[in-house]
Amino acid sequence: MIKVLFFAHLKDVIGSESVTLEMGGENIISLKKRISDQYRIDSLHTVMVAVNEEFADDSTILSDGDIVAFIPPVSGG
Amino acid sequence: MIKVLFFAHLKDVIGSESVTLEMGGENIISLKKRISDQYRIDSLHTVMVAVNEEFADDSTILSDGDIVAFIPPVSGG
Amino acid sequence: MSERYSRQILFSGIGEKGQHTLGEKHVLLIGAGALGSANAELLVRAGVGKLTIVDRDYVEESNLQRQQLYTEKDVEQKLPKAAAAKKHLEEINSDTEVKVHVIDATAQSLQPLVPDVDLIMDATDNFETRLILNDLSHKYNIPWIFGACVGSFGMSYTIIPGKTPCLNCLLRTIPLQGMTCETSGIIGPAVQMTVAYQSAEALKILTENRGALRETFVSFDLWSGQFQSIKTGRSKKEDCLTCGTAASYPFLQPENSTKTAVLCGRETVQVRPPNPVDLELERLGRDFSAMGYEVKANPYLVSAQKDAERIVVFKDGRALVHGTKDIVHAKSVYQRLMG
Amino acid sequence: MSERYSRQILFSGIGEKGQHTLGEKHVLLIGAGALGSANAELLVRAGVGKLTIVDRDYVEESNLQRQQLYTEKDVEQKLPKAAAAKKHLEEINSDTEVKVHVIDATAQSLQPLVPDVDLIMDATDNFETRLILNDLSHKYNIPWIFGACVGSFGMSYTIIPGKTPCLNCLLRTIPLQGMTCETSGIIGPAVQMTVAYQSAEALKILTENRGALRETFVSFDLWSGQFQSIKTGRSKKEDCLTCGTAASYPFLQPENSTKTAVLCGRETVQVRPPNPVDLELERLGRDFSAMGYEVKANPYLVSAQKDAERIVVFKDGRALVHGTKDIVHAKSVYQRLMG
Repeated sequence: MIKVLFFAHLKDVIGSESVTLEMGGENIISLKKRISDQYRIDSLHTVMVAVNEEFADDSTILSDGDIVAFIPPVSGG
Repeated sequence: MIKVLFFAHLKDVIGSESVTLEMGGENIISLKKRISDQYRIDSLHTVMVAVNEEFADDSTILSDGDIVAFIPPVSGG
Repeated sequence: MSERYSRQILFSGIGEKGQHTLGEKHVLLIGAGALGSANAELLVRAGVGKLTIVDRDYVEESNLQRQQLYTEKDVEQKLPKAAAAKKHLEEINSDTEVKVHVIDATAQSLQPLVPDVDLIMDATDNFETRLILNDLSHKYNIPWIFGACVGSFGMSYTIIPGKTPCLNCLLRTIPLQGMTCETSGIIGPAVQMTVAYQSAEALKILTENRGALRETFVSFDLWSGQFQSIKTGRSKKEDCLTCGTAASYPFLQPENSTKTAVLCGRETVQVRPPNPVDLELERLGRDFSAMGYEVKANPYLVSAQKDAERIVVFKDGRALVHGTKDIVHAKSVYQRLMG
Repeated sequence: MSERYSRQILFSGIGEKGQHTLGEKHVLLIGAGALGSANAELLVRAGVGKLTIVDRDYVEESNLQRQQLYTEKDVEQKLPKAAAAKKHLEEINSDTEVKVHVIDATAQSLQPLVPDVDLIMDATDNFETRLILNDLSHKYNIPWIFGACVGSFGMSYTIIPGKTPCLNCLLRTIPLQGMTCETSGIIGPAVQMTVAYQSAEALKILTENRGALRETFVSFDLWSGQFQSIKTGRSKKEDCLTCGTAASYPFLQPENSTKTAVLCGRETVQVRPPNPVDLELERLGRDFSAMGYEVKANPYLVSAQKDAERIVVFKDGRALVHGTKDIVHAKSVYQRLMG
């Protein structure tokens, strides 16, 4: 099981602050694809991704128990 | 092993943000006594104590792996 | 209204309805120092309907480093903080009604102000007053938001009567003197962060979004990077004299507010008259001048200085005797000058 | 000096020495909106030696809900934000030298300002400009502090050339249009918290306490209570064109700043003249009046309105064409009026 946290407007798009997924051995790209397909959103390629509070690449492999945060860069100031 | 975090001026009095102690099965009162004796401070009775980010009583029993925070109430505003 | 608040109405947690609700709310803010001035500015910009501010002090040079709203001119004019805040807040948003009281916050002086309000914001600098706010909050069933900061450290907690543990439940023993900005200093970012925590919860309460409230006690240190968000659920005490089943509101008892002189700052003693008075400040100023004092006055206070002796007398008869921490000496200065 | 900054000198992280160091530093602040005005106020109250502010905009009613410093009078007078900020900052602390530039922040316009400063503070509202700051920071070896906020959400990160990964390393692809306050709204507490994070790190850099820097990328949501403090160490890319071994500073290349018209707001297009100019605003105002426009002017800009058409022209020839998102239409309005 991995937990995925959604920040800023992603939270509204998904309709929840977090989801829990049965997953393991796959990478961030696969996770993004699953989320994109399931919630029909296509803007995940600009999102920053942290795994256990450390920035991760698309190729980072996920393990059971990981907490993944999807953080969209916002531009307001 | 438990980890003790010191906030505000306690950090300066102790000389460190945190210490790690070999301990288990004892309560907060015992922990306060150990810290008071070792660092010669006597103001720990007004300090708020959280164990694993939940407020705790003097009688709360500590277990291996607990993270204890000592937070002195500050009055400035 | 819609243009001024358009960016706040666009925020999904508030919307048109939340903005309208906020415009009908009344907040009582106790203290107009660092936390007080910044919380006041934030709430007034956001469009709260009415704000009542209580503060006993006047603007001094050492306040400017961290207290929003105030300017060098306010220092020169020795304006009471509450009066200076009102002036600046009205320049920022003429929609909000701002009412100020240049008085000491005591159980007696605050009690009449509380029943009318929707929220009490803590911006005091001592636990004696905070425990009075805590009692008043529970007696009148009005939420209050605790905030305190010192150095690079701060803390905040939102207290909802009948729901959360109260401040009296959380404190082991009453800290007679916590760390203050006068002894340990303070940096602006610690003020800003405490205000961000306090005002976010205030907006939730004032726009009737209580489901979004934080529920934890937060404390942080911006210099060391420490942070704790602490659950409080288990701390509620059934026998608490403020929020328990047999509440007696101990901090509202008259014996707790009869001290006529208290140390309020490193080198300042406040002396109160035994009974409320309403001074003619102009005459007082002339008397002080005749006694050889250098006098400065505005509609709220008279400041008099001779050699090392400096005293500031307010319209309600209170005086701040500067340059001493000796309460007996301060009382004698007061009696000599005020008769 | 000692009385004004006494509470900051008492803070053990700063002291007399830190205060003196801070008083000799020069900060370049890009943007004078919500993050800009609050960061400016904080740094000026803290006693920074010199502050240079760059902003292209003027104060509008919808800014007052969250942008510190500005008043209703500034809106009436349509003062440029940078000029209004300077006026208020000088009332707060006459010790700090405040210099302002009412210009568009481009690679070309910022380059001459950067070599003199000790720190660049980001208070912009778009990633195009932030990537220019990121390049300038690395080219001149000057730290910069990223900050952004929208809704109840905010983020901040401190970039030290030669040490931390840069913004270009962290972004997967360049977000052409992140969420802005114009589309998703913003609440004051989210601004305050972003400013608290930015300004705490700024004080550490400016008082030469780099060992205390936070090092993580923070992001938070004050409404939902979410928080992340993210380690960035592994994100540094050797082949990064900004901070890598073969840096070419791609965002400083001239082809990236030649657009003459850009959408800058929900319903506002900015049009730039092809070459820099220095307009005689008084004459321009008279011309607009003669053409039947209602004209309002101050030393920095001329605002002209006729029916639904509203245009604001600055001394440097830039114009904001309001009420349209059509770039071609805005250009034609500009050409018709400005020749």
